[in-house]
Amino acid sequence: MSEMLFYPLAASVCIFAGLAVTQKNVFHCALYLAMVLLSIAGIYFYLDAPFLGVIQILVYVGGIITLFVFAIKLTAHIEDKVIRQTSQQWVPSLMITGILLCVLFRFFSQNPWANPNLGKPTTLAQLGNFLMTNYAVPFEFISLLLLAAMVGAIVIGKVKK
Amino acid sequence: MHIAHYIPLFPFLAFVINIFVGRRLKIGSAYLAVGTCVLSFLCSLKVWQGFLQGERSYSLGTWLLIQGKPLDFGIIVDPLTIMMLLIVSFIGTFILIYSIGYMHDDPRFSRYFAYISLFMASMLGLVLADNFILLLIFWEGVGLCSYFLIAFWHERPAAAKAGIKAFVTTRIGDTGFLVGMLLLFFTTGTFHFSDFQFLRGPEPVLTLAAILIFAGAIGKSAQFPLHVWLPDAMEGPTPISALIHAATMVAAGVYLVARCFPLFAAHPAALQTVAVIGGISALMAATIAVVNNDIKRVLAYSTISQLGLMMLGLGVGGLSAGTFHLMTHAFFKALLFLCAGSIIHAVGIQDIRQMGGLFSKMKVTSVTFCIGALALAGVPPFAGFWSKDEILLTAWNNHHPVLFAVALLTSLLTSFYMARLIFLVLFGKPRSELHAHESPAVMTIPLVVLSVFAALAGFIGSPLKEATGAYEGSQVMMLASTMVSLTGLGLAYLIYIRQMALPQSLLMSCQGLKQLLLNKYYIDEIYEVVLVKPILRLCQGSFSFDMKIVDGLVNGVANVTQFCSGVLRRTQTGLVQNYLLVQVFGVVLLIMWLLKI
Amino acid sequence: MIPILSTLIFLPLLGAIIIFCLPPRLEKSIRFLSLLVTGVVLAVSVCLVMHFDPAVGGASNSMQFVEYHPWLHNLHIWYFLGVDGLSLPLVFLTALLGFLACLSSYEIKERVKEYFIFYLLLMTGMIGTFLALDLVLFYIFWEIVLIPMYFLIGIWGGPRREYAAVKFFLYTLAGSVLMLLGILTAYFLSTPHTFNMLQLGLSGFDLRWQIILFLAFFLAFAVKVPVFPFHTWLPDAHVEAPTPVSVLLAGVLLKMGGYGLLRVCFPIFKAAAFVLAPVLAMLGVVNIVYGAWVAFAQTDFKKMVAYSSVSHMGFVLLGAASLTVTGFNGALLGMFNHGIITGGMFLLVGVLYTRAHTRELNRFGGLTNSMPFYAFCLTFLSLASLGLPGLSGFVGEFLSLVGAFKPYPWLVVAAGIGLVMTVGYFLSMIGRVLLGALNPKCVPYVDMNTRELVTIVPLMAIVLIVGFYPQSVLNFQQEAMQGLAHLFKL
Amino acid sequence: MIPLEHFCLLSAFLFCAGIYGALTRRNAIGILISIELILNAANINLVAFNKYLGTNDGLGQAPTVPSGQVFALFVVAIAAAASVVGLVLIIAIYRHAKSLFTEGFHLMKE
Repeated sequence: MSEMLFYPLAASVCIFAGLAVTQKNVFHCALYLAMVLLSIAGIYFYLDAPFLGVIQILVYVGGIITLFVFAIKLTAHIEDKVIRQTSQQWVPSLMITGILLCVLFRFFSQNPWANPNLGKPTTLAQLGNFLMTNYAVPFEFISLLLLAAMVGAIVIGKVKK
Repeated sequence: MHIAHYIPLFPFLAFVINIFVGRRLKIGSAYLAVGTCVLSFLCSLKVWQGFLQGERSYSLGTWLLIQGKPLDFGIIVDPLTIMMLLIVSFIGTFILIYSIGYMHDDPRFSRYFAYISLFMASMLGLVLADNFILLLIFWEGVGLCSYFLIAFWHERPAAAKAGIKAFVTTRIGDTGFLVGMLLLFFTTGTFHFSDFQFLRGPEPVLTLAAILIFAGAIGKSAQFPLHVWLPDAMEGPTPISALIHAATMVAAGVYLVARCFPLFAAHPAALQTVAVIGGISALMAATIAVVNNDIKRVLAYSTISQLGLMMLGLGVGGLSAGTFHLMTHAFFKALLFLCAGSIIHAVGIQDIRQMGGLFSKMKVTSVTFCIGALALAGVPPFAGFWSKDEILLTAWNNHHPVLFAVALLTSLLTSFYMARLIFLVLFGKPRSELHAHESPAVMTIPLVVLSVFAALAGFIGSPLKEATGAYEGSQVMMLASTMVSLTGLGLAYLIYIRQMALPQSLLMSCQGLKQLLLNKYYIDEIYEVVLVKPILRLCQGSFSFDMKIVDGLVNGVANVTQFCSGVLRRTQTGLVQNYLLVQVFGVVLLIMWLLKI
Repeated sequence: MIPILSTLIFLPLLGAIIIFCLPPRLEKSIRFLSLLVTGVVLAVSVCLVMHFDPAVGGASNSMQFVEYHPWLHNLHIWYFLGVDGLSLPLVFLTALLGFLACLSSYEIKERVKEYFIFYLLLMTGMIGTFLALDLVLFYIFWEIVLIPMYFLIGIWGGPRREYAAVKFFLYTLAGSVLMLLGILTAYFLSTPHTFNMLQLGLSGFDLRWQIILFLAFFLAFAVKVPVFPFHTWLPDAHVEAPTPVSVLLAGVLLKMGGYGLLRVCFPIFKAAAFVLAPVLAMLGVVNIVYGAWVAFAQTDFKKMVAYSSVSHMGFVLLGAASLTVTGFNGALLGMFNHGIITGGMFLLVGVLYTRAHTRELNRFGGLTNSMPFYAFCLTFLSLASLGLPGLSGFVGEFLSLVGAFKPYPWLVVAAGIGLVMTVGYFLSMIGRVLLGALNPKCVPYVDMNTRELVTIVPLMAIVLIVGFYPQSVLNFQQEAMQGLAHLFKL
Repeated sequence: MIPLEHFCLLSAFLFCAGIYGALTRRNAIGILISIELILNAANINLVAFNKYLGTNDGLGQAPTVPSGQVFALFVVAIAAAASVVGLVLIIAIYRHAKSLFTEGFHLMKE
């Protein structure tokens, strides 16, 4: 993957993220979010993390975005599209996020990073082995967590008779 | 044996009985008061006789511990005290007898005699006290009784106001007296009068102390700055004016100066102020008395003038002259007031312009009135002449020409206004239809007795003479003072009986002066504007200051806290995103601070 | 022998508990019981006075009837009670006024049970404050006084009672918080950590700390004494409090401030007292003159007497600030006399209030005819209050002035002006109430009944006795004042 | 080679966009979308740092320890769980309050 491919992906991430945050129609936002996630998956591939990229596409774009679409459709409201979607405090929040952005940009541009020492890209086997040995305990917890989330979602979502 | 301290106890006993059971005693309370007064008089005679056999002052016991030193009270027995004791109890007895007649139809008859007995007790006590504190106790007691008695007919607001005015004015003088007493105590270390003869040369501090003590005397004897209360004190019943505001209480100031004479003598500056104040009051009061039209007010101003003369006599160094005049003045001034009382009792009005030709209707009162007037005017055989002559003599011999002139002018004016009083009230044709009848016997007998004394008191001579060696009367001085008195009488005769044109026109010309004198030099009004009004405004101001500023501050603190809590409450909007915004803002600041950007 | 001081303090508390158990409808028995309790307290205090040996003196062992038991041992807090020349007159004053005010509490009609419970609690607090010699115990009793007084003013008071009660409470509490800080710092600064007042007096603090602690304590007491800037709670509290409560408020609570000054501030922080004495004297004179001025402009009877109390306590402050034996004697005697006189005055105001239901001076006039006894008592107490020589008011003021004359002659002159003003407003009050033509509205007033007379006559008797023979009270307090002044002789 | 800063800048931008979204979106789901953005910004950093600073022997020979990627994995899992629960809550609120405007949710205030 050539370096040249990174920049367009980064640009698309930024654009779609901007759109996802400012568009009036929530459905479109969800789609823009999907585009952002896809571009990020691309970046993962560039960063020698193919497995993560795939997971990103599968879980995020496939799972979570579809969930969002379902939620949006369930709560769709006729006059939603017409009313202004940003709350009246968008000016102060814009200012604050602007300040935050400048601060981070200055920080990152100022400090000289150590010269990158690239190791061999990890293969999937190494990843799996690493996952099962060092991170066995968190792995189990994650499954427990996901189970709890599922049960919770079902209980809350149940329509009371 | 010591009986002097029983003298004030008898009237005090009468006071206690009268105040509690007086109402039931009715006339009995009057007899009780007179009886105790007579008892005191007899005891005074006994004390006088004891004094002649050599008994002296004695102590009663410790009253208080001050600065570790015991302060004990005692009784002083010396010629001055005995003279005062005799005068007070003698005149008091007759005035009490007189007031039985004067007050017999008054609803609060017994209370009147209760207050008079209390007054007698405090006055006698004042004279017997041997140190400043005991004197101050009775001094205020006397002031208190004068307050009660001036405001005796308290239905009349004027009487109530006059009572308060008297008490407050004397109290101003007493504050000076208190400070002077403390100053004296801290320099000489004693309150007792007996320690004055150990005083060495004049010290500035002691001079100030003497002047401050004299301030107390000014307040009580109604001298120049603090004299405003005496004319208003005439609101009280006339026997009170006779007893308190002529013979005894006002003389307390002169008694005080006489008692502390060694202190004053050691400080010529203080003596000088006494003389000057005396002179001013004498002249000023005499001029006012000339034009005043109320019979009691004329006598009141004449009292102020004669007291000024006594102070002048003391001020020029004549202890015997001053005290002698005090004695004679007590007699004839009491007599004059009682005559005025019986005239008012008979006629009902006090304005001399409406009186006239009373001589034929009220024989005894008129005769005694004339005797008293002549004595006051200083016509030779009568008492006033001898004592006034001695004052003039002392003033002349001690090289005080100005004060001598003032004294002479005062005696001229005195004889003039007394003559004016006689001619307007007794002689001439009655100016308005008055059915005057002679007062009952109970009132006229005291008049006769007092008139006898007013006539003969002069020959007794000053009781302190042998003590201080008074000058023998020089014939020239006697002649001069007689001439002055007679010219005064003659002038008044020409104006009021003969209505001569020349003196009339003379009188008419100085209308402006007349107006000034009529309004008593506007002193009352000046005090009102300069002192009373600003003080009232000050109090009102301080009260509003207290309410607004000090209270305001306190309530202000409460309001500020309430306001702040109000503001803080509004920040809790309830919207999640506001809180998030504040949080993010906090994080941003934290980051900036951590990264030191 | 029985712990006489503890019985004196906790007897009212016992009474309060008994009343607490009684049903509220037994009003008559509640009144009688509380009267009995206060009567016994008075009797105990009288026999305390009898057994008190005036000769015992000197700085160290001046305390008598001492009770010294460990209380919170690990905090070095001792249950330390004692009485000496300084606290004896005030304890007797509290017991006497307590009894008389209880007697005059018969006009309280509603919620009698709570009233007397708070009343007896108040008694406990007051007596405790005068007897406690351990700073913490002193502070506890100081606070105990606050709560019942707040309720007494707040519930049975006049129209603006809540405002007055809250103001009183916050004012005093603010002061006492400072005192608490002072107590704690004194505890930690003193070498053998102790709260005991006598030991604290011996352990020397350095001047800077002494001044800070003196000011802390002084502010707490200044609120109670009412010194000039902190006095605005007094008129409101007095106007709104019912008569018996305002008798106690004026008669005793003001003395707790003065007592605190003489017991805590002066002996423990000697050097600071030296330095700050002129300031105290200045404040005293401001109190006298300012109190007199404001009292002059009052139209409300009780407010006028309240401001006259401010003026009187100014003399106490001036006497204490003179740091001389006579000055201290004048201060303590001044407090005792002021308690008796102002207590009597408030009882008289109460008598008039029960008849006229108003305190506006202009509404009255010419009462001497319809109420001769009342006129006599009011005149007598007003004269005592304006310092007529021969009555007790004069003796206290005279001693304070003599004491203060040496160090501050000019202040005594200013106090003299205050005296003249005092005469002015008292006489104008008498003029408006008693003299003048009989006000038609006041015709139906009947003279004082026996119960009211019984409350007033003992006070007038004491005023006369102390006025004519002050040595009777003075020799009780002579030794204690000698010891106190001895500290400042060096 | 793309310098590491670029990745950091990218994730910073994504993060700020997410924050802005969370602060201003009036629609609850909009907020959730913004949160997803924030989480992904974190992921990018994790993976990028893992790649650039992977080995600990400094020579580039030893295999990089894939801790960054594993961490990213977990983040994705948790993000999934979070958004599931979030969405269900929103639906419950919607069913109750009939509207998704954040201004409406201030029951806590009273």
